[in-house]
Amino acid sequence: MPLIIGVLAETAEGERRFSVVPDVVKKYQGLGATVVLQKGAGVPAHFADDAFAEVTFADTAAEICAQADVVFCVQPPPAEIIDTMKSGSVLLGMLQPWASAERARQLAERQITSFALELLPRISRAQSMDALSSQGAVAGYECALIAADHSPKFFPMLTYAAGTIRPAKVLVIGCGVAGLQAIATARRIGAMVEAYDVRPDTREQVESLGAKFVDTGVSAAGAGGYARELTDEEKAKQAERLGKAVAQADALITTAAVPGKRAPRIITADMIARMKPGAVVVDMAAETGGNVEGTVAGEKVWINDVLIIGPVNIPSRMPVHASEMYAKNLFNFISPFIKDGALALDWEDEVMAGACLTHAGEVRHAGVKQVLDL
Amino acid sequence: MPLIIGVLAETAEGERRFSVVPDVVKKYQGLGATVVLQKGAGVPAHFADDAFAEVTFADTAAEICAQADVVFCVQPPPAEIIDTMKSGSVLLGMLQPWASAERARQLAERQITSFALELLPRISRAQSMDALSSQGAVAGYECALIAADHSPKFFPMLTYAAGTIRPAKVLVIGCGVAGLQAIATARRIGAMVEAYDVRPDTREQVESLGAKFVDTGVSAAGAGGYARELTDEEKAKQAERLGKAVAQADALITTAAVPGKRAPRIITADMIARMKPGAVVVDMAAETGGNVEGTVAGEKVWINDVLIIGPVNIPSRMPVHASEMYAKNLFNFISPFIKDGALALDWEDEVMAGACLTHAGEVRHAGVKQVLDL
Amino acid sequence: MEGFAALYIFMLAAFTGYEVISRVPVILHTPLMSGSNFVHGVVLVGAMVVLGHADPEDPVQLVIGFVAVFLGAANAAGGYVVTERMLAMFKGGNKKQGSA
Amino acid sequence: MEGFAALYIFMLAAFTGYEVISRVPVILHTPLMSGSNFVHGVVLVGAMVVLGHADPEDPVQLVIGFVAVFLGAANAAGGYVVTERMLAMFKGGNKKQGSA
Amino acid sequence: MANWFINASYFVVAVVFIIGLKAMSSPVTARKGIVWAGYAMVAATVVTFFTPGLGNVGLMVLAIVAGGSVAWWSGKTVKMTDMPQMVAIYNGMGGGAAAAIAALEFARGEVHGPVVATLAVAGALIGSIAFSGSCIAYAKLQGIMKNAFRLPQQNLVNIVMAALTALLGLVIIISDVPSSAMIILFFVFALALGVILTCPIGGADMPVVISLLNAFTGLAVGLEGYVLANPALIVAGTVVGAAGTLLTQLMAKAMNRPITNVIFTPISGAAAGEGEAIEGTMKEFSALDAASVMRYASKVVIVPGYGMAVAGAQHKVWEMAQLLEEGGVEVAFAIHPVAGRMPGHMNVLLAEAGVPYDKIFDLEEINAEFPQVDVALVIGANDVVNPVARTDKTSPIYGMPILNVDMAHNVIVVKRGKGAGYSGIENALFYKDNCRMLYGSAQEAIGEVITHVKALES
Amino acid sequence: MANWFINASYFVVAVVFIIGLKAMSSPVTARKGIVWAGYAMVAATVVTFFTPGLGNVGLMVLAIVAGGSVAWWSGKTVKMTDMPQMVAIYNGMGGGAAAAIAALEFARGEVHGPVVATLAVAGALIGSIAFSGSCIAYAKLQGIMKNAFRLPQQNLVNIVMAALTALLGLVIIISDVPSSAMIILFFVFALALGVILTCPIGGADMPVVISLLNAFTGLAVGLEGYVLANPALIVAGTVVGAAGTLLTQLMAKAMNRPITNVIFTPISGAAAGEGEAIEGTMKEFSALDAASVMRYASKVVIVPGYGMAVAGAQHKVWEMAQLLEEGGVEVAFAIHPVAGRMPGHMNVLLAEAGVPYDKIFDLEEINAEFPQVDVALVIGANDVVNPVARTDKTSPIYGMPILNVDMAHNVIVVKRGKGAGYSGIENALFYKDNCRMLYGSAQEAIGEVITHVKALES
Ligand SMILES: NC(=O)c1ccc[n+]([C@@H]2O[C@H](COP(=O)([O-])OP(=O)(O)OC[C@H]3O[C@@H](n4cnc5c(N)ncnc54)[C@H](OP(=O)(O)O)[C@@H]3O)[C@@H](O)[C@H]2O)c1
Ligand SMILES: NC(=O)c1ccc[n+]([C@@H]2O[C@H](COP(=O)([O-])OP(=O)(O)OC[C@H]3O[C@@H](n4cnc5c(N)ncnc54)[C@H](OP(=O)(O)O)[C@@H]3O)[C@@H](O)[C@H]2O)c1
Ligand SMILES: NC(=O)c1ccc[n+]([C@@H]2O[C@H](COP(=O)([O-])OP(=O)(O)OC[C@H]3O[C@@H](n4cnc5c(N)ncnc54)[C@H](O)[C@@H]3O)[C@@H](O)[C@H]2O)c1
Ligand SMILES: NC(=O)c1ccc[n+]([C@@H]2O[C@H](COP(=O)([O-])OP(=O)(O)OC[C@H]3O[C@@H](n4cnc5c(N)ncnc54)[C@H](O)[C@@H]3O)[C@@H](O)[C@H]2O)c1
Repeated sequence: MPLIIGVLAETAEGERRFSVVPDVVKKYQGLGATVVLQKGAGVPAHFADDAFAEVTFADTAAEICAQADVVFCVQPPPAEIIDTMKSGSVLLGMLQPWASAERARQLAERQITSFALELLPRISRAQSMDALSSQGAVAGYECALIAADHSPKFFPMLTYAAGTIRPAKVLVIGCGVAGLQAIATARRIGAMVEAYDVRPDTREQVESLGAKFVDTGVSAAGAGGYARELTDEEKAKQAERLGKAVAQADALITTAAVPGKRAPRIITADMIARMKPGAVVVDMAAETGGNVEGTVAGEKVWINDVLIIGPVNIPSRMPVHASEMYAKNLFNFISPFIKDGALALDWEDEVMAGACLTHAGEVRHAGVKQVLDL
Repeated sequence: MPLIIGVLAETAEGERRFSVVPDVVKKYQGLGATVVLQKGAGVPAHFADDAFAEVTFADTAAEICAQADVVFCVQPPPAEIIDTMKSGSVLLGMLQPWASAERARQLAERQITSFALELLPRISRAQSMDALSSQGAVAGYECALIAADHSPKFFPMLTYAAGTIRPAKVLVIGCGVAGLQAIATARRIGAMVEAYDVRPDTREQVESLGAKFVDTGVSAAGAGGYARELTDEEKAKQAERLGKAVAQADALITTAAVPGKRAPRIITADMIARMKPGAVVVDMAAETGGNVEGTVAGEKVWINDVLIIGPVNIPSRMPVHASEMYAKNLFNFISPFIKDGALALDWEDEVMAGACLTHAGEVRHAGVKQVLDL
Repeated sequence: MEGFAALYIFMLAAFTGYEVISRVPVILHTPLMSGSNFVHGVVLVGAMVVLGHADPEDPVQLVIGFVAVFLGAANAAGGYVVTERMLAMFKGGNKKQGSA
Repeated sequence: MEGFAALYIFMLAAFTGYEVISRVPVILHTPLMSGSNFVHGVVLVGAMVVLGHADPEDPVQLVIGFVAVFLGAANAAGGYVVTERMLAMFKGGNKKQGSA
Repeated sequence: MANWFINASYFVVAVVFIIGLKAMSSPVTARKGIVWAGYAMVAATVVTFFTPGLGNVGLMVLAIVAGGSVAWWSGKTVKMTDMPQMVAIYNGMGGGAAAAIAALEFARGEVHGPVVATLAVAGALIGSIAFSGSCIAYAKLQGIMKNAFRLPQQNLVNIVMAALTALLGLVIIISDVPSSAMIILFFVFALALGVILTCPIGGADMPVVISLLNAFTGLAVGLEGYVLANPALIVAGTVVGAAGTLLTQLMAKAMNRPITNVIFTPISGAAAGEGEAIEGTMKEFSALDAASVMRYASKVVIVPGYGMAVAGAQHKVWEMAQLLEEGGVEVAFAIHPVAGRMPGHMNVLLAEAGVPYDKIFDLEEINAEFPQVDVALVIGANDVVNPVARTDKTSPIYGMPILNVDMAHNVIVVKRGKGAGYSGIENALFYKDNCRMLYGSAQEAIGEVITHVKALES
Repeated sequence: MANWFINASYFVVAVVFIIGLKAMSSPVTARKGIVWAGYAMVAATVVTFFTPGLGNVGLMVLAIVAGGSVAWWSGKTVKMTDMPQMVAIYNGMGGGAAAAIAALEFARGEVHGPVVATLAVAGALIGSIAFSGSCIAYAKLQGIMKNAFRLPQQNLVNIVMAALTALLGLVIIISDVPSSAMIILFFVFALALGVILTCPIGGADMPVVISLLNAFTGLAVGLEGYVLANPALIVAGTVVGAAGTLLTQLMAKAMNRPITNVIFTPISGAAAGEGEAIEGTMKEFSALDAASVMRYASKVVIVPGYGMAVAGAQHKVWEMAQLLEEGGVEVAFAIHPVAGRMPGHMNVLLAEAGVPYDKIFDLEEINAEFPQVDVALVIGANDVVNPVARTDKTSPIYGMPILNVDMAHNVIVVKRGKGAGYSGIENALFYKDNCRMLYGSAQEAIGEVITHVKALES
């Protein structure tokens, strides 16, 4: 019997992405697997059921879980759905491993082999599976558009019959994947972009996109391409230098994050108070606590005359391409282990092993175990 | 006694623009005029009262009208406010001359000299006063952003670790001031842009922005830089050729207009039905009836899997710069006639005379008179 | 100025040779080498003159003269053919096919 | 080849002159004209030679010779000074002040 | 031995002259070139004193010191703007010297055989023309002679005079011992020929004429070199003759005046001194000229217009600007409020090309600066730089503020042809004295300019 | 009269040769150049038959027909790849002819006076070296002679041989009537000298050596021209001698091998035929080389990487691509999925530069094409073109798909120096045989390439 891949409809509110797209489904079929989709699950991402050829449709998630050897999701499925999964089956998605000890325990208990793409080792070979990067790119692009759309000013310079409008100043904080994309997009639209990150090697990267780097004299390079947390003293220094840049900005986009941790609070209420009337702040970290004091996740709040936007689940604003990218990430992750229509995991593979959350009844990932105290 | 310029707060719903900005107020003062503002009137455009130096504030519109020799507005003030204006005073703004015979009659009866910027002759010298152009530029830019923001796809091409996303196709219909700006903005963001207009000389202009022109073989060049209305046969031909381009577009932006008329209906429900799932339509002409069948002014409607957005009062989405541009247009219009702190209109001036709606008790503009049957 | 005339000719010819081919692109190095190889095939003319004045009775002279003319002719003919073939590659083919 | 030597020198010198200044920018037209004006100031040498061999008893010859040398010297000296002054403008001043 | 040494020295001198001339054809080495040539000249002069049997040394030294110091002093003190006439007069002196050499050789009866005689006569003729022609050129440029002066039937007169002079020359060549009268007559005619050839030529063409006379002198010197069997003269003279001829062509081309036009149908530029020329003509410019003028300017302002957009030339324009900046030129972009066909048209394009915002100025910011600008480069703009907007009340663009490029020292306009702008009216700018047209689609035209700017660097 | 006519013809021939050579130095006119020179050669040959007192005409015609037809036929039929050795051998023949002329003049006892004797001996020496050296070069390139062959103390042997030969030459010059034995010995030594000088030189340096020998032949011909008082030989020979010398320098520079290195410390390139060179070296390339190789390619694929972003070179790169396309070259851009430092990094930059989307291909679309690509131009990319990702399991980038630029015919890599990429590892590509490094920041390096591509057009 061939491998059955089951794809769940997303249940989280506002989630519009889907874990497969028609082209990728064809590839799975090419590898000899059977694909079972939940009915209408692709619709929020603008993939109607009839866009998928030769797949089986199931009415409920439970129906899928009952038969699937491998289950795909975008966000972690609710506990009651996990409960319906076959023991020994594989769950693959962005499982938010740091968020819930309960879920990890449940997955382990039910003998589910679960892979969380957030845990993927960031080595060269794994880049094509890196959902954090792909979704980060979507988010960065969207944040720049949100900022431009909400700004009461033009981003580009514009000379018109009665005068000249100077280009807007955009400040981007956090120059990871999303931050860089936001820089590039804001620059494209025509803004003058400044950017800041604690990791010093981002300077060259920022400059390679034609933006200016704000130098605060604080460095926080951590291991594995991530940033470490800053000391209080460093934070103060950073805050002071940043304050100036913030006060000049017409739009501020913050994307700073420390993996597995609450987002660093970088922009204080005081800094916001010094911003120009009509300035716009887009806080991409709103979901994990926000880089900006006063951000409310999922809402737009006015503080004085400054608009603070705390968008959540940003990639869902662009579901077609976000889904396509995500689906390819999943495919690149799992396909090397699908041989002749059967799944053959290789625990020697550092990427696969590294992304494993639970297997054979135990929580495998050391970092998660430690943080969640398992 | 010096000339008193009164600036009204806007009362129309969603109107956030303001007819003066601090810099321009200073210029009026430099010409010897006194400026009276309605309290808090600049706030929606992010100009707090204290941003204006040395101006008088009045609590109500009536208070302003009672003293002002010249009254500025963005949208035409309500009838009851017009009633409070001094006889012989001047009203200047975008008075929507074609919209209401009543208002024209009222202005004439009250012996108000009113200038509607929509009537401005489109000659070289008048370009710096042309509010239709300046506000059109704002609208075009915003429409492109709205389309990008609402599209479930990336506009630019993007090669990422797991594949390549092809650039979105954007189709712009109507290549006047706003259409060209939309083309430029969409191109900047990275889309492949096609455009169409009935006026054949727009082809070169479209191409000068790096976009492609959709050739339908229909020409509708009219007098004075405006377009004439099309015959039914022409419309059919246009529709057929356009249909193809529409079906391929990921985003469609329509800006076609015929001055003083209802917006031409260019995109039929049938064309919309053939669009891709997830396609986005931004109909800039929504306010005047829409270029797209199914547009609802001020709303977003889904037809099948196509989102049709009918934004209204688009320049108000960007009030800071829209106000700045508008304020400068007004200034360029009226300042030549302010001498030594007094107003001296020159009826020999073709621009001024051409923009005049009512004067000395009569409706002056021949075109308006004819259309409104006055 | 007798001897000096020769020297001047030498100097000026050297200058001319040098100037004439300065700024030659790499791609032409080999063809140009071949072309100049052909040009010194004019040694044939000298060879003809000496053979023409060789003592018809002296076989040594005739042999040397024959060799000289033979070599000179080969230089000229071979140099031409080879250069011509190399340069045929530049036969317009690759030139502007339409300006941007 | 006697007469021809002169012809060859003439031909080669002409070639050299032509090649040497091909591709000269407009901005140098005037200085270069002035510079070549200086170079033909070498006529002074010829003038000296003829004056040197003029009959010291014949005032006509002396006068013509004197004029020749005078003019030649003026050509040389004036040509030099003027050219030098023009070219002083190019004294590095405007060169790369920092590469992009 | 002395002879050998002198000849060897002359040889070296000739080589150095050639190298020096070569060096002078690039801005970078030009100065070295003249210095080398200077040393060579001194060496040649000193060596010549060792010529066996040289007499009249005192007189010679006197002549050298007198001629040299007068010229040196005048060359040093003259104003920079008066340079051209100085070049002319020094050149004329060279021609005069060559003619004098021939005269003296005839006087000494040292000219033997038809070949040498022909060379001597030719040298004398050309040298004389160079001498008298240069004197006229000097007089005109110095303002001593005001008007271009045209005889009735000028061209016919020229031909007749030339024929007569040639005839005289021929007589001298064939007569074994020509009479002094004949020789004097010949020189008179030759000098007169120079005068009447140069008289009708207008001030604007003078540089070309001077260059031509310079080539003449070179040739004359070369010819006299043959007469004297002096290789230094032969080589230096011929090289200058050839180089000067090429240079004359280049200059004529740069001014868009075929060389025959200069001599036979002169424009009476001198007339411009009196009646103010209101109309003017459109003057063409080559890409090389544009490149040179901008490369050695200190401030260039670029004014883009709709034509740049149509040509899609923005990337090229910015590349050119960067090249100029690398060369130390200050470059700014001036955007007119309504350049192009939509608000911000130029902004979009310049941003696309990557022009940084701080190089872009609007009309109000930059208009006052134009009088200090060396070159205003107008690329496909038309209406927005049309001065009639300031002056002509009847014009449809009257009252529109324009970029005052006409106030810059030089204006270069890039456009495809005589096409009008959006408003469809003629542009008075194009006819101004300080304006030059660089025809071509902006993309290609600027591309060519780039090539030349680069060539100027190397 | 016949003499005068012949001399005049020679004069014209010399002029045409010079013009032809000049034409040959530009790709556009090169073909015309050789054709002109060909006509001149025929004219010179024909005219020579009219030399007064010319005997042995039958033998002469026979020699011409024999030599000419053998060479013509072999030149026509040889494979394109064997061209270099043909150039070598024809050149050698020219040198041989010059030497033979000298030999015959000595045999006829026609060499009089120390100056002429010196010239004749010098010509004979240089011609002989050119002859035997060219034969060796031919043998090596043709594969007849496999190994570079080095004597112990090669340089010393060279010097001793050269000294001996020179000594013999001196003896001939001073002895009034040199003995035949002496002359034969001299030629034997001269020929041997050519052999031992050329033997140790490796295959890679051969083009430079051939060019040098070519200049030698030119010089020899020029010298024999003096002996025969034949100006056509003098001028053509000298011009070629000078041009060939310059050309040799240019070639040596293009190969980054100082000319002295070529002769005195040869790289034994021939050895590469045996043991497979696994390591290889990084070979530098000049901007001019890169320009030429790309300009005459039919397909170029550009691979941008993070370095292009750092340098901000995108506009220049696109400009270069456009220039190449104008020249008829097909240009594509290949973007690796993770080139740069963020998804779409290269897209953003290329879009900024205005590269149209249809010229941009991703890895999957283009990887199969590289074997058909003439030139892959890698600009500031490193990891994404590192073949170890395919082969070395221990490498941190193992398993990452890469752009297979190493499969293109030629690879040119633009980077500043030896800097590693993001992953910090060495790149095996740079050491491959078909890879050349163009060092410099991308902006400047590509700028230079552009200059040269343009120069190739004009
Ligand atoms: N900015 C706005 O919002 C707006 C809107 C509507 C109208 N306008 C009007 O548009 C005009 C703008 O002025 P402008 O100076 O920018 O443009 P313009 O006056 O229209 O002149 C454009 C010039 O560019 C030249 N040109 C066209 N294609 C070219 C090419 N490929 N290469 C080189 N040159 C080319 C044309 O001459 P050749 O044919 O000889 O080459 C033409 O004279 C004003 O009159 C303004 O009132 C502006
Ligand atoms: N795309 C993504 O999303 C992403 C994100 C994170 C990491 N990465 C990693 O980044 C790497 C991308 O590979 P890549 O090939 O684009 O870049 P790369 O491997 O980082 O190599 C860049 C090369 O450019 C050269 N360079 C730097 N500045 C230059 C300049 N001004 N001019 C010319 N050359 C210059 C450097 O050599 P010199 O110093 O010698 O000049 C260096 O070798 C991959 O390893 C990928 O895994 C990608
Ligand atoms: N090896 C690979 O191939 C690979 C793959 C993907 C990403 N990466 C690297 O990892 C980096 C981080 O990736 P990410 O986008 O997922 O990061 P992230 O989302 O975890 O963090 C976003 C950014 O916030 C910054 N940040 C954290 N604290 C901050 C503070 N207090 N102030 C300012 N900035 C702060 C971080 O430095 C980081 O750049 C990327 O830039 C990339 O270079 C490498
Ligand atoms: N003289 C001046 O200096 C000056 C000043 C401002 C504008 N203008 C010109 O006037 C033109 C129009 O200005 P606008 O933006 O106010 O126009 P608009 O808003 O009235 O119309 C927008 C566009 O819709 C097009 N259109 C009308 N019917 C159409 C149909 N059925 N199908 C497709 N397109 C249709 C029109 O051709 C026009 O281009 C501008 O392009 C500009 O060139 C000139």
